[in-house]
Amino acid sequence: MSAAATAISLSLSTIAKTSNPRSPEQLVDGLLRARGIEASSPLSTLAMVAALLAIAFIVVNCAAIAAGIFSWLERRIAARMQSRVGPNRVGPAGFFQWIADAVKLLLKEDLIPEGANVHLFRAAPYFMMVGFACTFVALPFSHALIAADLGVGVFYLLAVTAFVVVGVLASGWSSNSKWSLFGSIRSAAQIVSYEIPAGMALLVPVLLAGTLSTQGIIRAQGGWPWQWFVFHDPAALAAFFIYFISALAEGNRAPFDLPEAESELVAGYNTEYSGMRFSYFFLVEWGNMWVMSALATSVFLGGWQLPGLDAARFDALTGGAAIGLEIVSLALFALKTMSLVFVIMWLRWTLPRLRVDQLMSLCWKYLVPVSFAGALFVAGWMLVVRAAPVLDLLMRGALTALGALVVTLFVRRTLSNVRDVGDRLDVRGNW
Amino acid sequence: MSAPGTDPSATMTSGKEVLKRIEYSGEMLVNMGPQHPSTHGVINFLVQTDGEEMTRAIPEVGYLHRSIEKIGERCEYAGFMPYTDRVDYIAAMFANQGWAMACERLFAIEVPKRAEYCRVIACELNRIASHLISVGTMAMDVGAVTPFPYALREREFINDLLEELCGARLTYNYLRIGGVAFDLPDGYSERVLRFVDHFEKVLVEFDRLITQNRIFVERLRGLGVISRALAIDHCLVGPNLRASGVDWDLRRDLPYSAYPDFEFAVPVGTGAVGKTGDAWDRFWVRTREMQESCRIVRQALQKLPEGPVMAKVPRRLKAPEGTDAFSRIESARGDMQYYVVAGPGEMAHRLKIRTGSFNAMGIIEKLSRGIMLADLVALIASLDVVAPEIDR
Amino acid sequence: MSAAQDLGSVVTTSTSHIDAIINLARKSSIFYLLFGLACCGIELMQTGGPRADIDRFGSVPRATPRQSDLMIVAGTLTYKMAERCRLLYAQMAEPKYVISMGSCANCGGLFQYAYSVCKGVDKIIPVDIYVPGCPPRPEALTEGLLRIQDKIARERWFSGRRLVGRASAT
Amino acid sequence: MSEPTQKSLGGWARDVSESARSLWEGMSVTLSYMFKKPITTQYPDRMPLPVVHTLPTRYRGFLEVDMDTCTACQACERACPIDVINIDLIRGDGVTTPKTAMERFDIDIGKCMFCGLCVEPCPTGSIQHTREFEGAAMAFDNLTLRFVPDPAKPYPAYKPPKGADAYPRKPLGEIVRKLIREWDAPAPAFPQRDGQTPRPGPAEVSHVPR
Repeated sequence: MSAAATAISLSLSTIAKTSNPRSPEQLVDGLLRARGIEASSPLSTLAMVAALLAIAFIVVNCAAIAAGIFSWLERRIAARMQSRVGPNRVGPAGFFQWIADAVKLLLKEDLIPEGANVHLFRAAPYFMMVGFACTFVALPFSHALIAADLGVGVFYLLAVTAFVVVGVLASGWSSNSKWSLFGSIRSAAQIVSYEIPAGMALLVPVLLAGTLSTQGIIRAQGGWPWQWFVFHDPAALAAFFIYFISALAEGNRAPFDLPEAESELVAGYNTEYSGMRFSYFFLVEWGNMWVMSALATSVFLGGWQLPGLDAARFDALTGGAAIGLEIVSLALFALKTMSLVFVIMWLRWTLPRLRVDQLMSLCWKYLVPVSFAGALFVAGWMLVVRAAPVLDLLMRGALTALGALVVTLFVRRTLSNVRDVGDRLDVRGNW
Repeated sequence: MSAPGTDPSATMTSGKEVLKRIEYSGEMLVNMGPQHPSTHGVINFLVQTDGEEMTRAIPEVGYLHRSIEKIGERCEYAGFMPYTDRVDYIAAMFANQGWAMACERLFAIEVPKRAEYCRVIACELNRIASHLISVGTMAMDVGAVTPFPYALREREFINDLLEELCGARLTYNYLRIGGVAFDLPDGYSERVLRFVDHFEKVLVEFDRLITQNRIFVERLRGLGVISRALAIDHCLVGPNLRASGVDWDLRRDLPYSAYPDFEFAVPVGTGAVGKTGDAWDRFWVRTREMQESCRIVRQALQKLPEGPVMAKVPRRLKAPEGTDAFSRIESARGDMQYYVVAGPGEMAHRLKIRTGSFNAMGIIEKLSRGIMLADLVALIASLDVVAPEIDR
Repeated sequence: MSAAQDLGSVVTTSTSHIDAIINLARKSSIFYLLFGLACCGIELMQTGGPRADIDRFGSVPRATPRQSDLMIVAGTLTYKMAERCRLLYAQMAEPKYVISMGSCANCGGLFQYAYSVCKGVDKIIPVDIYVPGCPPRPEALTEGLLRIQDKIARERWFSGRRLVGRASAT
Repeated sequence: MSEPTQKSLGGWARDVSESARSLWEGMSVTLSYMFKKPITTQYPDRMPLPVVHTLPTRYRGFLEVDMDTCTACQACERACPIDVINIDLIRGDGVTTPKTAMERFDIDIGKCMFCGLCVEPCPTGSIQHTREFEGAAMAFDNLTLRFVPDPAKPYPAYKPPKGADAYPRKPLGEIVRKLIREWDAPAPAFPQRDGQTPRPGPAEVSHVPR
């Protein structure tokens, strides 16, 4: 996230001057024009390439750092949920634990087992890294902060996410270990199957917004919860859960962590990896949490939309107000995404793992039919809403109220849990 | 088992032979263990698989053979007590008790009533600790990580209590031939009661977290079904036997120590979610047994008699050569039997320990046919095998 | 004091600072191999459990030797297992450390007269720290881990001088 | 393997609702622990009291011998099933030299199984379990506690007074703590090159309060 902050400060100065850059190209273009350099000159091409490289650097580092911080966060959260303390020795509350881990893993010996396919073994982590870093290109962070607002954003994201499976397969096969092979084959079956419900679930917001661009989908929503797509209609609500479950499965997170099931396959596809290459796998695993949560936030939870501020009015703002609200929208987006990341971690430390056949039956018998029915329902509902707009308002209101009710009941249940075993609420003790 | 010859795969037992056959069948042989996160100690499984589906898993034991029985023949009767701790380190108190009872029968020593009550309290606390490890690791093998730390946390409280009682956390060496080493310390019963009250609430929470969890139930129901007849054929004991619907508990049916004084139920598997004798039943029976243990501990603390905790025991224990004694107790892993033949001098001529895990290990090969690889770890965990109890 | 010597001391100091930072990172992230053999294995679990929580020092269990830095040999090592133990040690990536936990691993302990038990892990693989106890309390094992941390903190990466080992006091 | 079953729509819906219910229950349990105090005792430094003081009195830690009350009866040596205790006696003539003296009293704590069998036969309570347990060492030989530091200066055996039932004893744990600290001496500085003055090694990193 700190890299994201760097990115903001880089662009802030220019945002203030140029009006509404919608993409980095426009930003660079505007800068060059301001200095009187024509777009056709070789200098302009060079500047553009340099700018893209800089953006790529920022994106990759941002992804890596986010993944690192998540590794610390996950360990702390897991520890608290297990009534432990978790890493707390390196830095304040153990915050620099992830740096320590990274430095140590860099210094470890890089083992390549005998009989492994050396080139594939070496390349596999990079495959995963590429598939993972590419997703950051089309992920929005705030109103203006997006590396490239692609016209086919959602489609692109689905496509490059599946690239990870190439790395998993390559690592599992090249390791010359049966456990790795098991893990990689499981992963391939899982990711390929869950692409279908994930894609169908994402079709719902795409239908509602009428665009594939992630920024476009966010703009079609509003700041208030009832303006989000998740509360648009029951099918959209179901689509949100289906997407979330499918994303868990695609990111190999529990309860779908079969490819690296520690109790069954020793460490799954990365059994034979050590040192730096192993750290890549974990980087991808934790970074993927951000990717899936950010995508879910964008398309279902209103993204960076500020309550009470129309997207069009946001565009029109300039100067200090624009910068300030930009930061607020970034924070809001990060907050929503982080809560989803927390839910992912929380699920992991709660649920048992599914078996392979159950995983498949969940996908094909439950998620796929529901997601198809949902897409159809939404198409019909849109026609109904067009005829009677008041129904839309009623539905949104009812679903939002339902959501609020569920959350309240859940909090009450949790509080009674705390009381049940004779303990009291204490978040400050024993850090 | 089919007759030899009809099914060639039914007769092969050695790993070498399996390897030879796999060469031609195109199946895969996976070595699971001895260092594997879910083999519960050092056990090796030769897993013959066809992708995710297994053909069979052949256990190979002996990685923790420490020749305890042989040591027992080179050791004085009282000096063997610490070794029994290591026969079953998760439930060491039971192993102690079996040995103490065998020797008491050999030398015809009457144990004071208070000592028997102390034994019962210590044993039942230990049964809870042992079952906690069992259910915790089972949840972990199925993929739920959090129940295991919860189980370890409760175990820590029990460890504290037992440490206060006998001075060690795991290898208690608390029982002596003719009684127990120490009386209960001051204020002990209040602390135990406080723990038991707390633990019963935790058990309810544990049920909500894992026992009734949908994924957990789906993973375990109908897995590794041991029918009543099969369980008896394979000499299964303890919770594994009771989960198959056989109502047999030595504490009630062949009462020993102070158990006739207490009232408790014997939980029996009913097939609540699947078939009787499946893995979930075995899990469930263990959680219920923890509850019953809590009840027994409560009653024992209530009825605790006064008196000495150690009988008059001769300084040199010696029995006529050739006399033998036999003891049976209901350990956390079921029927544990000690058979001892007195030798010349102060040592046993022969010592035999019969433990439950060895037989449970024997049934794995049969149950593992046609299940999936992920189910194998759940199956092993549900049988609650402990490596030193198999190998001794 | 010549300029060359000055430069030398500057280089030494700065490299030792880098060493200190690197060692801080390395010692705060010791992944240990899940290698519970016998009774001590239970205490090893308890050490990772909520009460002792060795994760505070950044130590998490890994199931595969490739990714672990520390092998805690917890329990009786039989001859049948010794072969596997050596294999696992060979599979670990450098730098690697070994804790011998408990009497059985130290020297065979109470099973030293048994025909099937290896009389000490140090007969098979080099051991860095011996933790006494049968089994050691989780706190005792934690202390062993802290000793490993001490040892790592004294190692040199750049200065070219490595700690040979603590001289025996006897 | 469960064979594929045909599910009615009701069964299908029940599956979904059951899953939702177990999610609800399980997740509320784990979340409730998020907001409770962890039971961890932060062992070496961040706890109110050293662990040694929180252990029960019966705790069987390292063995300790108070040589001032040891009668050299060797009962503990005989009681030990695994020869952890080694006592070497020399017998004097009783006139110029004491009658019996011990020139060696070693307890191999790295081998000990902490069973307490040696404590029981001791006539004077000289050998006792302390509550000390921290003794990780880098060399196995260091794990031997030598209660007679110098074999050249043998320890005379204690003669208990007639009819006594209590014997003086040093505070439990004092001797063994001293011995452990001895084997725990700081590591030697890094090997120095010739002609250089020894540089002090890096500050002793020890988290263990002793």
